Amino acid sequence: MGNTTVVIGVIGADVHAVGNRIIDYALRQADFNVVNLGVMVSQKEFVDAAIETKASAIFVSSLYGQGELDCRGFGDYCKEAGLNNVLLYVGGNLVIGKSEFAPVEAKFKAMGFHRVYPPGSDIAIGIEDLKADLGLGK
Amino acid sequence: MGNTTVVIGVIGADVHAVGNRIIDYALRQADFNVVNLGVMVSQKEFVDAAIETKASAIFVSSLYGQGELDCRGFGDYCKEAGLNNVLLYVGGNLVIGKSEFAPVEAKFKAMGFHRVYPPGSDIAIGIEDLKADLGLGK
Amino acid sequence: MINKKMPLNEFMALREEVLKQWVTGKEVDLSEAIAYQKAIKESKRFSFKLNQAVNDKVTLIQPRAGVALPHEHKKLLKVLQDEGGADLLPTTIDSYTRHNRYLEAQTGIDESIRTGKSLLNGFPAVNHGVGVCRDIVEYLDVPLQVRHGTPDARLLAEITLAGGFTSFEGGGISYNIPYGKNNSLEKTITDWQYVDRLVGYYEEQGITINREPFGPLTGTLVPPCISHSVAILESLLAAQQGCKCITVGYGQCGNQIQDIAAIRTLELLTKDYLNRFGYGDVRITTVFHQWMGGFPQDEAKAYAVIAWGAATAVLSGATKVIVKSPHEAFGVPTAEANANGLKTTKQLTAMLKDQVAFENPLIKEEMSIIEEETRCIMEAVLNLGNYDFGLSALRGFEAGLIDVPFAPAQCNANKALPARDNSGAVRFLDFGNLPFNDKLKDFHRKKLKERADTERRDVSFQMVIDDIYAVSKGHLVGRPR
Amino acid sequence: MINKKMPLNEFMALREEVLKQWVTGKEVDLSEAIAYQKAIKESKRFSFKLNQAVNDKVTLIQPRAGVALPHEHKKLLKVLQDEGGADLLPTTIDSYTRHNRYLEAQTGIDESIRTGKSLLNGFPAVNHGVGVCRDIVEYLDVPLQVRHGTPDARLLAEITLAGGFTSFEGGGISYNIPYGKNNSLEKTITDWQYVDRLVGYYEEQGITINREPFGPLTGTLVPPCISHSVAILESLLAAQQGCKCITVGYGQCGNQIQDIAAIRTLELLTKDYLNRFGYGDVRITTVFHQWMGGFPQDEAKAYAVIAWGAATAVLSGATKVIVKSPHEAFGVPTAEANANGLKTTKQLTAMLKDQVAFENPLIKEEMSIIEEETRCIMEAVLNLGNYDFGLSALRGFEAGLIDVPFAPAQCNANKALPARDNSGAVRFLDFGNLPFNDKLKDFHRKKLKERADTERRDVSFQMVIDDIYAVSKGHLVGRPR
Ligand code: B12
Ligand code: B12
Repeated sequence: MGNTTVVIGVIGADVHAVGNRIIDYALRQADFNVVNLGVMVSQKEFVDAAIETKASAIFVSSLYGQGELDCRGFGDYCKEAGLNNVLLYVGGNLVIGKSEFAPVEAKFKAMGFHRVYPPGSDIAIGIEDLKADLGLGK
Repeated sequence: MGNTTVVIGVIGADVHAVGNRIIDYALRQADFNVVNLGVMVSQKEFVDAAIETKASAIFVSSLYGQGELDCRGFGDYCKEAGLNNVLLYVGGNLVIGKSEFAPVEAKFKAMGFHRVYPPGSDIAIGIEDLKADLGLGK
Repeated sequence: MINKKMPLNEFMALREEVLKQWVTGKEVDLSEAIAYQKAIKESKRFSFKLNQAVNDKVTLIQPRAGVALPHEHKKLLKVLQDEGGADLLPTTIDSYTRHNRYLEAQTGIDESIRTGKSLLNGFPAVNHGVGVCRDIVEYLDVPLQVRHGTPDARLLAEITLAGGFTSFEGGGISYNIPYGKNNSLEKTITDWQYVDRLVGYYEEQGITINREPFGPLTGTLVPPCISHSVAILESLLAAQQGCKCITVGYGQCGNQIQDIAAIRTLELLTKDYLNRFGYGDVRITTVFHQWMGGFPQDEAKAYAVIAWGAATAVLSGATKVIVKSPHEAFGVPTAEANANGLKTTKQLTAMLKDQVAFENPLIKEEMSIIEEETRCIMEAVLNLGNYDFGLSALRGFEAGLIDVPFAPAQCNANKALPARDNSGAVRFLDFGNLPFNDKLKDFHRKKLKERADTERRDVSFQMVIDDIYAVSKGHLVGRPR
Repeated sequence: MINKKMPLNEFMALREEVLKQWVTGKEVDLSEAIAYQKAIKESKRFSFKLNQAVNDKVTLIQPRAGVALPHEHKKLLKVLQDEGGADLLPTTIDSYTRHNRYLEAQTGIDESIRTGKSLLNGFPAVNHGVGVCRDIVEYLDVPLQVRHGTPDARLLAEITLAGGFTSFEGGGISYNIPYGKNNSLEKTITDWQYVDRLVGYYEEQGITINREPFGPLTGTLVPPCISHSVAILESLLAAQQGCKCITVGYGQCGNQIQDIAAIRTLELLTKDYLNRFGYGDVRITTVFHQWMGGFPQDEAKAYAVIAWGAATAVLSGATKVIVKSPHEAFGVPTAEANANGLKTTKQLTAMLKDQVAFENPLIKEEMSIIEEETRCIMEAVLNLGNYDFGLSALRGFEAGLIDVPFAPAQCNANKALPARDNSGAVRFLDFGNLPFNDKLKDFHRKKLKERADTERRDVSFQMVIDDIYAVSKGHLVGRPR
């Protein structure tokens, strides 16, 4: 998988850096190329990086609760930029407050994300899903 | 109130002695005559003591959860024994498990109790009610 | 009461009688029961798990739980095991069974079936019998203990041990004084010698059954020296009948220094007395009971009390901790509430297990106080009873040399009165006839005077009342407000 | 950055600029604001309540809380005050405001009105302005503090202090390093000198505003010496601008010995450095933050973590404790969940307040370690900056002499790496450029080797990852499983 690139980052005005660091580490351990934009990443920065590095997937994190505002229109924006084949995953504490996950998932899928992860998800699961979606063997 | 007698005790196979001791103390402080039957008191013992001491009220405690079984028919039994004018109060942890109080109150009123108290009730309230029900001034 | 191991033939003769007390008694076949117990694997034996915990330096967690009907009871215990992460499971017995009122227990069972909810506050094991017990034990993955409060538990012991339980709580003193009104202490001690002899018999056959005197007694401001004395006496009585695996207990008082000192001295003193009388081969472990007095009604506050108990249990080095639930102030907890208490506790037993135990001059000081108090009581009591353990207990209670606060039993003197000192440790406000020396008495008086001065009031019964309510109202010391 | 109290005329000139940053700036009239603050009664002033707590030897409790809309925010705070029993109240600011993105904050407000739920993670005080702040402060009975994470908080401070808040959290370092990415440390320190100067100005007019550097930083395995160094530097910077009432903070690491030692040394060292530079008249209090890292999702387990934090806060003698909620792992708590965290905490602050603080050789030992580490850092940093506090901070971070683990800020070296030792205390696995002497380095290495040996694996980054997850998975030390 050394030639498969994943762009990762934490969207919006969000500065939660710990999960990002672990996702970076875990993807590299799983032999992916990682482009880590760090925290406080705008939609444009995600898209620009994905284009530039010919990424296969974008892992968006949002922890601080304002992800609903920050992620709006992300799918369309990616499409407009021609990123039709890039997988869009999002995870973290996506909305404000403790809430049922199903409606949250629906909301973010409607924004164009292919996979949506609930709070505190094990990143290993995201990586498994990625391999499956990309048709990469274990 | 020195000539008003209250019979108190803990009904059934119940051995919770602490509340009983405090009720005893509080009633005496409020200047009532107290006949304390202690713990593990049967319906018969309550009634016999009330007859013998010409009590104005019986304070039944039940803490251990089996009060529902122990108190059945208490009102009728008192009536049969001629204790028509004796006030019947019951308090403690009357049923098994944490539950809404209203149905519990209804259930024990149906058994003939005039007043029913929820878990951990301040005994001062019971004494105020007693004075009011007996028409005794503060 | 006897003052030696009960001879086998006498014991066997007595068994005939006991097994007749209720119809299910005839289900017990001792040699078949021994064979059944032998087949229970180690990981489901109390004694094994306790040893493991001692070696691993962890504190095991155990709930209380019991409902009227077998399938409900199984479901309940399963939740506590799987969701709650209980290391050890209980079967709490209902109050009718505790008073040998098997007929009323039967009504309770029938009514529970009829109404579809448990109308008993525990599991009526005698009525259900040996087969049902085994079914329950087999259904679960961790060891099970019988927890009750039964003055005469002979039949209950026969049935549940044949039923596969590997631990049995109680004792002739600790299941009399807090749990009954008119029971003769002589009779309850005698009846519990039977239970201990039964356990001793299993031991002779190579089956270790764990025995656990009930530590917290009335759960209400019981100073450590009182519960320690009872624990030591019951351990001696049990050891005399051949029990080899005993867990001594203590109910949290709330001041961490006193609580840690209590668990440490409990173990040291019990071992010391067992050694002295030639029972050095008995394995002693400890159990810490989370706060046994009145709980706050608010669940968030109840969680605080539970967590504080869990933390103190671990830091005291107790082998296991008995867990309360956030429903405590209201009633028998739902499976979920009970599991929640376990989860809170497990989070802390796990988080704190790597932390070095506190070494602290205050703990040392408190330990020497508790030790001196307990020795004062034990020596006076043993003297009075000519070193016959049962007789010593009997005469000791008669004379008020041991005196359990707020006990319902008429054989208890009920003269001693406890109250908290200024830092929340439980002291004596009235010594009754406790055989304390002047130095100890001065210590207690000084401690209570300190508090009285702080509160600008006299030392009085009002303090005791305030202390009884304090924890449920959000404090430890019941200050005037 | 300057290295003296900012001259009044310069400050006043700067204010003109700052107040123009958003339309609500023009609502601030400083002399009217002083008059308004003067009329606030003592019991609603932070400084007064903190003094009282020190005198009464109690630990005050304070939640975090903030929602987008004023009436909702009032309702929320009222619940926390009345139901939760909060002694001190916060107003947590939303993340757009923290980044001075007032336009986006406005969108958040509008959307929140439209959808009927708060879409912001805090209260956008700048957008709402002075009048709304006063309305909130007046509605409540206890003092209010602004809590945020704003690198440039000048306008926020102007508006909220004129709005009647009596305490302001943050600092040029502690609200940069964990809370931003590209902010120049020079700029944030300069901007916070403005905030401190504003507070100093109020002080000159007889109004004490409490200042609180943000202690926990990234909340993730931050060893005490790191957060202590930041707290001391920010206290010096604040004192230089005329602040007289400072609360230094620390985020619970989880090992009780280390946590108690941390709070004690934090107070001692801060006072010592303030004295040394002539600010002996500044009143220092302490704040203990309940576990700031990843929480368990299960609420019963979260309660355990909260309670353990509460207990440690009290036993450490902290002046106040910042409280988490059982919803922590999921999201901003409901008012009820937040109140529950408070109730759990209050039960323990009240139950433990009478207990004698632990005196313990292990605590002494840990204190001397923390003191030595902190002095190593502080002396190196002050030297490098020629005893100019701002410059020292700047150069210290540049050189990695102070290095905050897991910080997002590019001006942080991010070379030092923490991991827990065998008893759960947080140590360094990689020192980066921390100016530790060999003795200290040996100590840390020895401690981590002990753990590695126990776990039969090498000291490595995997340990760090395991430790990051540990508490949320029910442990303190992240052992291999
Ligand atoms: C201490 C205690 C014990 C001690 C009792 C020692 C003793 N002999 O007194 C011990 C450990 C021995 C014990 C044993 C048992 N207990 Co218990 N015990 C408690 C506990 C923790 C406190 C009780 C107490 O002393 N409170 C303090 C006093 C001052 O308050 P009080 O008793 O509520 O009384 C006051 C008021 O209720 C009111 N009041 C009471 N009666 C009346 C009547 C009137 C008319 C009025 C106006 C007011 C009034 O005034 C009193 C004075 O303020 C409670 C739970 C709790 N409350 O936190 C459980 C509790 C009562 N016990 C319970 C149970 C189930 C048992 C056992 C079956 C336990 C077991 N599982 O092993 C046995 C029962 C034995 C028996 N046969 O009775 C349950 C009852 C369950 C239910 N109702 O659903 C409780 C609620 C715990 C629980 N949540 O499971 N217990
Ligand atoms: C540590 C922490 C902080 C630190 C962050 C330090 C730093 N710069 O990194 C500090 C104290 C600075 C902080 C600040 C704030 N925080 Co904060 N913080 C936390 C906390 C306690 C832990 C986060 C963490 O590090 N977890 C450990 C890592 C390993 O896990 P993780 O981040 O969840 O990431 C993992 C998974 O989620 C998953 N994952 C994440 N993204 C993705 C994406 C994909 C595609 C996949 C597959 C998986 C995946 O994999 C990751 C690795 O395992 C959480 C609550 C919690 N979880 O217990 C709150 C929390 C995230 N914070 C919160 C808030 C509100 C804030 C503040 C606004 C706080 C405030 N009120 O002051 C500010 C925001 C500042 C900002 N502009 O962003 C809220 C968010 C609320 C919501 N969503 O409703 C939380 C949930 C707390 C709460 N309940 O209120 N915080």
